[in-house]
Amino acid sequence: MDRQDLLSLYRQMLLIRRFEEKSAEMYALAKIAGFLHLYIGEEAVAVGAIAALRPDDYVITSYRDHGHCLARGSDPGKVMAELFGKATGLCKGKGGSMHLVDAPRHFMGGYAIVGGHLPLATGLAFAIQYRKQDRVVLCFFGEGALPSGQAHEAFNLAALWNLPVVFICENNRYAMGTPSPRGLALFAHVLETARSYGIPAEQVDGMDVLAVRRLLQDVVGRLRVKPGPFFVEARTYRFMGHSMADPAHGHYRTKIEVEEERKRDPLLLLRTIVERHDLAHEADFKQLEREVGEVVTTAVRFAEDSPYPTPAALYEDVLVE
Amino acid sequence: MDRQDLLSLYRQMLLIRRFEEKSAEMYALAKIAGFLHLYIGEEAVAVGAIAALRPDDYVITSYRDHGHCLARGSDPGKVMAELFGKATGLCKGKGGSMHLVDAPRHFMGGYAIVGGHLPLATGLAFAIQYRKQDRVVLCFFGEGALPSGQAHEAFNLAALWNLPVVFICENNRYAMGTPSPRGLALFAHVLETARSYGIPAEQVDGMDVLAVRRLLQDVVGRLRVKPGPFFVEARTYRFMGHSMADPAHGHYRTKIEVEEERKRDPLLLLRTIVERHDLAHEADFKQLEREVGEVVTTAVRFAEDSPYPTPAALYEDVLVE
Amino acid sequence: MLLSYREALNQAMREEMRRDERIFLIGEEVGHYQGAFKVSKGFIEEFGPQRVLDTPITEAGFTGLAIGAAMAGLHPIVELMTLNFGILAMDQIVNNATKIGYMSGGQLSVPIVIRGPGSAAHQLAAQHSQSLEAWFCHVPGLKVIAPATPHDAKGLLKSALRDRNPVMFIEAQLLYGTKGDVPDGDYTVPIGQAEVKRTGTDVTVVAYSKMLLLALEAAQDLACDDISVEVVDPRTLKPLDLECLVASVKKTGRLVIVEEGWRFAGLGAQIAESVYAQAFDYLDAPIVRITGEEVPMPYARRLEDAAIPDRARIVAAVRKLLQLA
Amino acid sequence: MLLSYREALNQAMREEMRRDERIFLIGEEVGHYQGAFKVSKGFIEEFGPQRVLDTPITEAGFTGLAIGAAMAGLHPIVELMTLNFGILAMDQIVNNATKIGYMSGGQLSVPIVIRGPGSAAHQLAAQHSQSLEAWFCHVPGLKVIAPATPHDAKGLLKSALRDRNPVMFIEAQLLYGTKGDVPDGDYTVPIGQAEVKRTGTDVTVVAYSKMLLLALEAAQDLACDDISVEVVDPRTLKPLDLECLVASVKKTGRLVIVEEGWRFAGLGAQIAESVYAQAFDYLDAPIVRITGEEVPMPYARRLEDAAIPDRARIVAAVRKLLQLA
Ligand SMILES: Cc1ncc(C[n+]2csc(CCOP(=O)(O)OP(=O)(O)O)c2C)c(N)n1
Ligand SMILES: Cc1ncc(C[n+]2csc(CCOP(=O)(O)OP(=O)(O)O)c2C)c(N)n1
Ligand SMILES: [Mg+2]
Ligand SMILES: [Mg+2]
Repeated sequence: MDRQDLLSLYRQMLLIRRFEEKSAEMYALAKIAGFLHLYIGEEAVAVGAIAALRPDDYVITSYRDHGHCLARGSDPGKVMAELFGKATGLCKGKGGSMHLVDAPRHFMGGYAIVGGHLPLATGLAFAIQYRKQDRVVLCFFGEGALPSGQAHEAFNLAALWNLPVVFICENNRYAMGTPSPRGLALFAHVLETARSYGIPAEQVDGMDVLAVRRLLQDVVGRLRVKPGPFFVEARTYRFMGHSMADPAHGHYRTKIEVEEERKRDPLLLLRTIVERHDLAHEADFKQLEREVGEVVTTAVRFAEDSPYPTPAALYEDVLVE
Repeated sequence: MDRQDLLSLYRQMLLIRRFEEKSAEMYALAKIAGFLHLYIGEEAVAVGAIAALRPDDYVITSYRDHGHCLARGSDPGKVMAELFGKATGLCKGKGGSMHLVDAPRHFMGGYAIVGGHLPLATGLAFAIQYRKQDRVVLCFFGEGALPSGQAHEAFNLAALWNLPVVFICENNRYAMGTPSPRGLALFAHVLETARSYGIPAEQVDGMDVLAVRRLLQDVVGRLRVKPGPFFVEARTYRFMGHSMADPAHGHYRTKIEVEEERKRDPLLLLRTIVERHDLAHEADFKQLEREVGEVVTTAVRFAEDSPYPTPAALYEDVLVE
Repeated sequence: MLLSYREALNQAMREEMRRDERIFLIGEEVGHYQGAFKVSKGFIEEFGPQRVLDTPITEAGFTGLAIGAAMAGLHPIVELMTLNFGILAMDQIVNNATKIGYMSGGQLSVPIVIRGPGSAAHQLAAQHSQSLEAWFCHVPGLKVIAPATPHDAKGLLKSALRDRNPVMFIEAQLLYGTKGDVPDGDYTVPIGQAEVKRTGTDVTVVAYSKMLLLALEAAQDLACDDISVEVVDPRTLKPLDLECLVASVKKTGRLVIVEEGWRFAGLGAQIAESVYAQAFDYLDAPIVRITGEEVPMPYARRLEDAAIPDRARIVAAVRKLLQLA
Repeated sequence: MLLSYREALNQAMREEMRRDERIFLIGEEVGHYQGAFKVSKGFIEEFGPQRVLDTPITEAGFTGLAIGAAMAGLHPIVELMTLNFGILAMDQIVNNATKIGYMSGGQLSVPIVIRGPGSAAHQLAAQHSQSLEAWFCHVPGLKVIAPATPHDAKGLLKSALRDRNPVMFIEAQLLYGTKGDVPDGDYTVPIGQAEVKRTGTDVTVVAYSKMLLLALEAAQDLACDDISVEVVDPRTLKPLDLECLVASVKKTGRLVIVEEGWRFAGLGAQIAESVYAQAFDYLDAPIVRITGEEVPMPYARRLEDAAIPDRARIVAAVRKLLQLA
């Protein structure tokens, strides 16, 4: 147990948490619009998994993508500016919350068609194989994408061609207002989906950032040597509504359930471990809060102060010369 | 072992065989055009499975549909006329070989988009459930459809909602020129696909019409009482090319392999059983050949003598009034 | 009665489901969640889970299921959460729903209504902001409806639910909250009938769905300058009531077509071509099209606004067409 | 050199794959089977299974895979066995291939060529006989090419393979066997450039892909009656070389557009509308469109023939337009 290491993980999760809380505020102030899907509650999945990567590995995910993007190291200011629709945003304000991309970090984007990015992930992995590299792809998606045809076509191709892609199913038990038993025939046996393609699969506690990282380090290490797909079911929970349009708990789950799950807040869990091992204390966490708070404030200020895209930007990037 | 019963099954398979041999001839004479996919070698699957049905059950299949249509009792003359593109064809000459439909027999059609009819099958089953009937749906498709997204979406829906549909995978080991190991990640464990949805699944020797019927009688009987999906993998083999455009064995398989498989010709297997039990002999089979030959000749004559659709037919049936 | 567009749709479906047991509603979040945009509010309570089906995220699967059910004699309403997701069900819609009747020589039919919001809402970005009516209209065997008012929404949805053919019914997120007079009780608006929403003499503006509201506002603005605009809403995009459109153009001699979708091969091109073919000698000037810009929809508000036709662009185009600019 | 259209495509791909390691070919039966229509004959032997990939029947999956590979810097050629199956990959094509560049603010690009035969062959019936170019052309961010001759097929495919944008490359089963002169060695035909395939003065006929051959035959027939037809092949459907088309129409004053696809909201409507807008005052008569009939394609030969434009219909239309009928 390394103090620096644990605090760094904690800090990343905290950054996502505070960043998103702030973006919810900014949404309420109409600085941000469109669909805004918060990752709050699920931070340990992105942070734990991405911690296992090298910079040249690829990451791709769904519309609930702020967490992955920040965990990958993107500049919070540019991310916030993107949410604000500013010219200085990661994607010049054209992508917005659901379509963050940070190509230099090999963060290949958030995608808003459920299931639609899984084939893309196999393509990134194919490119790795084509070039005989030892990189890997992490592909995140919700359990709501599991029954989608595109997901299955991707699983089969990845298995058939031994493509180095880790499919990480963020099973937060709800797809919008649909609890998984209403969407997935075998909701309790998600791993069987992958196994029916011969893809090795494991479940992990998605609230435990260390467990997630441990599993991914192990998996990624193995895939670099012997490429092929892997499937991870990360059991997690979203503390907020599906998007800002959806109340925090909704009719499809109870307040009590949400409160119960909040007891397993990934930040709390890690902090407990750190404190149990006497590696850091109240004051250290206060300090982290201050630092992260500063980062978020700076990000908002950057976003606020940035210019909107010029009208000409509308026609740019449709085609490459 | 009932003589009449066995001979009736044999006769049905023989009808399909001779009908298709004749249609291949007619294709060579350019009486039939477009894509013509022969079912020769696989007769035991359709005949055995459909023998387990009541007249009010539904059948739906892919473009390789002559066998199923004839096994369902459609008039061979009307089927041949359809292949000829005549106005007296089952579908007035508009559907052709790949799109036979015989609504009064609840033969709901042949479909040419691989995987595309599996959702339709769940819909027929849904209608049964909606009306609280005890019918079932048989849905036939090739193993080439297994990786397709639409198939998976259908499996999940059928399992989730307990729809009374039997998915019958006609595993002839090739999808066009693609041997299944090149298309299916777990080609040797096709049943796992279904099981990953919690759909009970069994394999059957698709060359043995009695085994197919036995299984289907059992399954269909159970589904009438306790509705839900079932999956059957019928191991079979096509003796001809993928379609008339494809040579009988092709580069993707050897002549020797085809000859080897022909030893398990479903007609031969049933005949052997009948003769072993001393239920019929050379003369009886000759008699059957004559009868079936007559039926096919009559069908061709009917098709030949029938008129082509009138020009007005082009615009009919696009919309219902 | 003053109803919102959303309520009008809700009433249409509710009344038809009461009259016709064969009708059921299927889609993502249509039941327990009351519809992603609350169009089916109260349905699961009234009709139960057998007739109001929440589906997994499998547009091809459940649209195909509904088509199969229609082949067996039921009359499904498929709600696509947004029509963007209809892209995933195009094979089912085009290859099955619209063709089964024909391929079977009329033995089968597919009475089905596929409905949901098309076009952009606010800042939903490229994958969630498309107007695909040109695609749907291109396919034979499909009727395509895009009502702009609560009155038309209710009347046309009822007609669609009594039609025996596949119908694409295009709504709009930004219309759901708009209000309008809706007669009490049962009435229908016939499929295939345009309506002159405002009479005028100087120029005809054809617009549908959301764009109709803009066209009417623009006509209002122009009226202040004594420009008399006739606004025609086709309401049904296919079959198109060309007679009504052409009659208007013959009167005014000038036509502006407004559509939110992309310009190239957009529906407006077809409307224009048809009008040219039938009223060539009556046209005093080339037809003007106002369309969405040919870009994937950007997220940033200002860019999005610039990508979509607005009232000012319609006003300017009319003035220019009348050479008053 | 006299080559078939099929051979021309084969050469184009082969030469480009030799020059550019990033190019690979993926699709159903493209490798061991040598292509369903033998366009990739000899490829797996020359380039090996790493660059020539036989896929399972999962159009969305492998098209998406190719798009992902393009995002990572490769340059895939996706062969769709027929473009009908492209319907299953529309989400990948529209929502990913054409939008990723834009949504990422230009960080990513998707150099990919998606090719295969469109339109009807002989009696393949409704699900296998469609001309969907109007759909593809409607989508921003996609270039759409439909060459009619072996020369153009090779030159344009090479251009497509050097382009950094997604390109839909539309072939035709009935063209694969047709022959024509193809220069030896390397050459390209620029994307976005129409060509006057036959000069004339009385009427312009615009036609592409298979329809071009019919138009040229019809022009030949008409020449016997001293009717001088100018035949223009846009070759690239998007971006459309409107300048070339308009120049021809300004010369002849009359335009006939031939397309095999369905009439309503077909590409011809857009071509017509554009020409009307730019050459209104030069047109001596309304533009005439010859299109496929608005029906799912029937199987029966006579019905199919009646559903597709033919030489006689073009001849008749031209004569009627010139009021010689
Ligand atoms: C193909 C498609 N259908 C429907 C939607 C609308 N939609 C957006 S998110 C969502 C739920 C997804 O749930 P899940 O995959 O579990 O991810 P989570 O939101 O829980 O992270 C739905 C139905 C969509 N974006 N794409
Ligand atoms: C979606 C789609 N892609 C490709 C094709 C072309 N195609 C027709 S049949 C076939 C092979 C199907 O094999 P299988 O499902 O095993 O059935 P079989 O022909 O062996 O009976 C292919 C690739 C198609 N019809 N539909
Ligand atoms: Mg979820
Ligand atoms: Mg097969």
